[in-house]
Amino acid sequence: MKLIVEHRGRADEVVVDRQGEVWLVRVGETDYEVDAVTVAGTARSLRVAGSQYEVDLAHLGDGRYEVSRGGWVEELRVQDPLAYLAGRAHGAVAEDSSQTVTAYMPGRVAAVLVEEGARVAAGDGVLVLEAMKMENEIQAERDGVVGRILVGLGEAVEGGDPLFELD
Amino acid sequence: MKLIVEHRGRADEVVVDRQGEVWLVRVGETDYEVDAVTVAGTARSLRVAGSQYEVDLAHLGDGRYEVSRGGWVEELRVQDPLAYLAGRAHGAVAEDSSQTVTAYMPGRVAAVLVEEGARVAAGDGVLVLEAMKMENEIQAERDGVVGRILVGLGEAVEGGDPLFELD
Amino acid sequence: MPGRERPLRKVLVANRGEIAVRILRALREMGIRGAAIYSEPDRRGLPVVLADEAHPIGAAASAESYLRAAAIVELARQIGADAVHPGYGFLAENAEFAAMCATAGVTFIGPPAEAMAAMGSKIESRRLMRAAGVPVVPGGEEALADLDQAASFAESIGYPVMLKAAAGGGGKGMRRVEAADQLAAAYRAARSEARASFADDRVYIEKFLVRPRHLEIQVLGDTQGKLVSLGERECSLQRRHQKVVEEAPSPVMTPELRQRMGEAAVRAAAAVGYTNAGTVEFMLDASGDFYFLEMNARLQVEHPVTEWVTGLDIVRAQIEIACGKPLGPEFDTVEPRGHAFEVRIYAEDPYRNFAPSPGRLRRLRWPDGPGVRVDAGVYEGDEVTIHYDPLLAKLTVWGGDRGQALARLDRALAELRIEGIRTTVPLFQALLEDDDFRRGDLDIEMLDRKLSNGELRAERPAELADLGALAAAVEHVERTARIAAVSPPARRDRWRQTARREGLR
Amino acid sequence: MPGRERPLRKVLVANRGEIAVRILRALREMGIRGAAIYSEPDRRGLPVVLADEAHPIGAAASAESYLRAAAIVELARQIGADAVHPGYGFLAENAEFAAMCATAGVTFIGPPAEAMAAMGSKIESRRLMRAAGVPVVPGGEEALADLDQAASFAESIGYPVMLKAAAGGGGKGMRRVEAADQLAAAYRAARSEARASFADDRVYIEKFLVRPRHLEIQVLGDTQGKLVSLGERECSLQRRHQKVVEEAPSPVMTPELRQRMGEAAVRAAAAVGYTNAGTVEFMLDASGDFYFLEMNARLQVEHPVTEWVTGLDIVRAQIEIACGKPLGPEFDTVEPRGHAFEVRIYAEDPYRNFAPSPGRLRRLRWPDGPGVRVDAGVYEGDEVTIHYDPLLAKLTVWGGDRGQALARLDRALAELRIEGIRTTVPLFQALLEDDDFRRGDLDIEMLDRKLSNGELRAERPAELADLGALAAAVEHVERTARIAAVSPPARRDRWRQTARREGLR
Repeated sequence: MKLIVEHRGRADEVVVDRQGEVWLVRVGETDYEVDAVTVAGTARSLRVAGSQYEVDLAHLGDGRYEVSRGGWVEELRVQDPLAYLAGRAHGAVAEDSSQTVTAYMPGRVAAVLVEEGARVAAGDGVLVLEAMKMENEIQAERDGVVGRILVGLGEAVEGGDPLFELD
Repeated sequence: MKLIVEHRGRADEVVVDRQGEVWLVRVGETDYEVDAVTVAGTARSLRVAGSQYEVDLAHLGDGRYEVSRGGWVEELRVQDPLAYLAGRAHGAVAEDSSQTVTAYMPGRVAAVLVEEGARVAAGDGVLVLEAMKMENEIQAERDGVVGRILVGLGEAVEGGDPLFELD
Repeated sequence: MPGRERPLRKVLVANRGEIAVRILRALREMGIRGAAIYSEPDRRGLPVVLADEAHPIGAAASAESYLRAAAIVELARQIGADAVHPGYGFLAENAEFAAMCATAGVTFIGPPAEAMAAMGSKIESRRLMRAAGVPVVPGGEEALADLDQAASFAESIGYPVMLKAAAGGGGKGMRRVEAADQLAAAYRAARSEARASFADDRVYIEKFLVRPRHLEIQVLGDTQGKLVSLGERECSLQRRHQKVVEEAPSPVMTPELRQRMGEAAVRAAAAVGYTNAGTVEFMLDASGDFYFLEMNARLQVEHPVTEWVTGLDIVRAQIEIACGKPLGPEFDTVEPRGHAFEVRIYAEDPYRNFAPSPGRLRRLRWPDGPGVRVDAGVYEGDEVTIHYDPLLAKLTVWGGDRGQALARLDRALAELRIEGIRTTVPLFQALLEDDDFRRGDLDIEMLDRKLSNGELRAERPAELADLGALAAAVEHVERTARIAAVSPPARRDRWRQTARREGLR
Repeated sequence: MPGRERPLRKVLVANRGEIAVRILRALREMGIRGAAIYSEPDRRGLPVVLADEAHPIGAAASAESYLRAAAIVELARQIGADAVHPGYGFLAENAEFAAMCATAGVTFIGPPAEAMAAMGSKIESRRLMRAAGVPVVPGGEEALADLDQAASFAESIGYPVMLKAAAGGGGKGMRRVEAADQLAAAYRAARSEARASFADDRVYIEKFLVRPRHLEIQVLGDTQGKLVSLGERECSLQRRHQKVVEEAPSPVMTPELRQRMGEAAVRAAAAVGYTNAGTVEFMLDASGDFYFLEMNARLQVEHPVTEWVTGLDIVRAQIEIACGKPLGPEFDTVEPRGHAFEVRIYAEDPYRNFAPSPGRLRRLRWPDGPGVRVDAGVYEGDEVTIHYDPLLAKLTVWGGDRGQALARLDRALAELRIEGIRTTVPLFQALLEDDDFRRGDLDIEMLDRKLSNGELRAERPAELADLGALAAAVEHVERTARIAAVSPPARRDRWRQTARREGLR
């Protein structure tokens, strides 16, 4: 089966072929023979050329995977080639200048630092979220104008909740 | 809800009633207020009058439960009163003089000690099962005649597999 | 009441997380019934699961649960607890709470309320320490009259010095002065900045410690008046004043310095009539001089490193002292054996500037085997909430010497698995690659300095570059096959035809 | 080749289970690549998961995998392993395997093949030990000429004695003789029984040890000729000659006896040119005399108790010795600190006469915190198969004295959870209630005696009698509600009506 795997900042063609107990996998130009088993839950043991790697593998939905190996975490996306091409074509068109900034963690809104319509530079603080006894400033990732602020002071938010618009 | 719980060699009427966050449970003549939550998997935390008990609870099917508390294991059966009464009536009729002895553990048949038709006394060895570098004699639980022997020398058996008949 | 031994039958643990677990373990070993308290989101927490008793104490917010001093004392009374152990944080250094316990006839497992109050005030404790002959950072809170006085004072304590605004705070009106010829300009600048910031131009002078180390001495005192030092811990590795890694003994410690510092710590504790466990914190400068910083009047997070090298059980000792038992002969000559490290595993994302990382612990495997100890407050499947301190667990290791302990820490971190949330583990892995850390060349600014320099970037393990791609691709194919296997045949066939037509297989 | 130090880059671990994990941990701490081998059912085993490399070695049966000496040596060569660590069991005391390694140029981490062979033979080793002045159970394999010779021999070694058939075995022709006046009758009876059983009426005489203790001395020897004792372990608690609980120091040990026994052990090892780690087993009788039993020419299961009290890392030492490194000064004066216990957690059902209990480990929680170490070969979700030794894990604890270590063992067992299979944990809980065990009043027959007497019945915890009923009843109601919630409404309504009609709710 031919797949496109986006990883480490690039997209590789990956060909996967089951041969009895092992997998023959080609990543770009390199061939691997992989013996992969589930240890328990999301833990996997991969043997590649005798070397053994214990990884944890979580499916985040939509072909996105989180692969971790004790501290180091990598996010990858696996798609079939057509879906990948369709996605890229769509992505090229959909480049939008407006952005809804979401919370990357749950917390409570401890402060709102700017007003709607304020012009901000990249790195300027917009909101402060408080969690685990610490305050964390949510900053504008780029220069722009703050659109609607979607949360109020003291409000509890979940990870992924929209916080404000940045135009 | 009224239930019959067979435990510790007796059958008790148990009345269970959910009251908000807690359960009101009457076992025989005794009333308990129980706060029960799932910790993770089969682990439960029960608070009864402030005291906390961590138990592990496995459902074995058919209303049978294994409750364990770090080493100590208890097997119980929970039934509604009608099913319990029906089961007792049936049980009284079904007392059969023939018994198929099953393996209480997996293993390999290391020896067959008697022949079919042999008369044995309670405690006599009939088969030897080998597992984990140890040999374990399967004995007749009562006096009787060995009927068919259902496994052969060297055969692998699973826990629960029939081994021989004892008439 | 010195001399009177009172056995305890039940102790209320007025805390949560790993330290509640630590205390419950000690209680069980001593045959004392341990009662936990829990806020609403903590009902399933590890302390509750391991406790003999567990009692609700309120809502999620600390102020509505773990900080409810009166409610906790009342609960202790109601359930017949003979004593309360406060752990650290929450009510541990609240002298009023200690006093409330005493009033209710419940033993507070900690120092006397008066000792706690005396050490709670920075100015008061510095005054007491000076009086007791414990070295305090030279300088004074009193304002300087003029430049001449500043010059002679600076000369007397030695450069570099720090000028500070008497009314100050937040770095305003502060000037570091390296040598005498910079003093005049700095004095003027500091005064003018102080005037602008606080409408008060008085400044005072203090010795400036160049890249000092943070060393602390663990002390224990019984109610018979015996006070002992259990030796030092080095806690220089701090991120924004929060300790991250600790070790014992300190890589720069000598028997002579240990003795002097231990004696100073015992003098400090004696000056306030201290009993039970406490920690005297010092700054050690490059010239080997040390200065009193503060005393923590409670059990310390990092007490396990001292337990490793001394073989003593500090929590057991606390409880025995609270029972009125005298410290035994094993506390008389405490010599460290081998070397221990602690790393604090926080639910913080080192890739995102240490932002909190709550969530469900999908997977958890603690390291084990020789010389490894984990004091955890969570279990696999547990939920880390946003309400409390992000400390998940303390990993401590012991080795025959510092090198073996470092190797063991490295091995333990390689064995450890925490999945579902992000933790500070990659920071420790990066530190183990850092030459200064490996050499024991530490100071209290080092970690912040290296983090802002980008020197401590957690690196991808040097191994198979395509490992992630291999794992994800194989997983994806298996998932796809699984899903296909449970789909109705018609749909599966159609999908297969499409795949064939488009040359994807 | 003494004196030459060869660093190791890769070591093949020729074992499975907890000891493979233990060795892999040591290798990782030393920066040496660890390669595991696995039989078919062990592919998902913990050693594989923790190893740097893993290689299949054959089918489930040991003879077709872990005992394939030639295949293992060939694999070591192929993967470029510099050395093989055999652990214990399997090929660990196979002198031929050690020789094959040497031939293939692969270092065998253990004693020289010749030392192993010499200690492998009971008769040969007893002869060597006598020659080296190591005390051996008095008596002889030579047949007695007549009753007079028997009487004088018995007199010389002292009563009680044991008469044994020279051709014997299985207890036939054996007679215990308490005093001289019983000798004549016993001699006749033993001869006649020996003749009937073996057609050979020769008998010999040996001193009978009354309820002896099993003590053993851990020794280490480097390739420069230095041999040291690391002190004793008490291993008297055995079930059918299988050790179950070990401790260090022995409750009856004195510094003087430790020195004498240690010297005897070092003499024993020196007599066969021993290097690397080994254990000399002794019987200690009530009068304080000890006798050589045998030498285990390998790493011992119970080595962690010695590691706890000495602070030394025996597996690291083994590997360093194999590298040609001399034993350092830390091995010169080894004094035990505190007290350690080990309990062996077997997959055996103590409620069913210790029958094997394989199966899936539905739940696993190891104890942790101060003074607790677990050397496990399994993880939660793992499958315990019928193919190998039932040892799941070793729980070892350390405390400042024997009492604290016992309390810690009690606490650790209370924290431990193993669900899905039965284990020997209830036996340890029963032992902790036994007065003889608590007092340290042990002998090698004690456990079998108490088990057959019914003295060590694992008791239901003294607590809420109805706990099981409460838990099961609540669970049943919740399950029923869950099932009802996912059933089609029609069916659910019908069920509810039935329930109402029959007055069940």
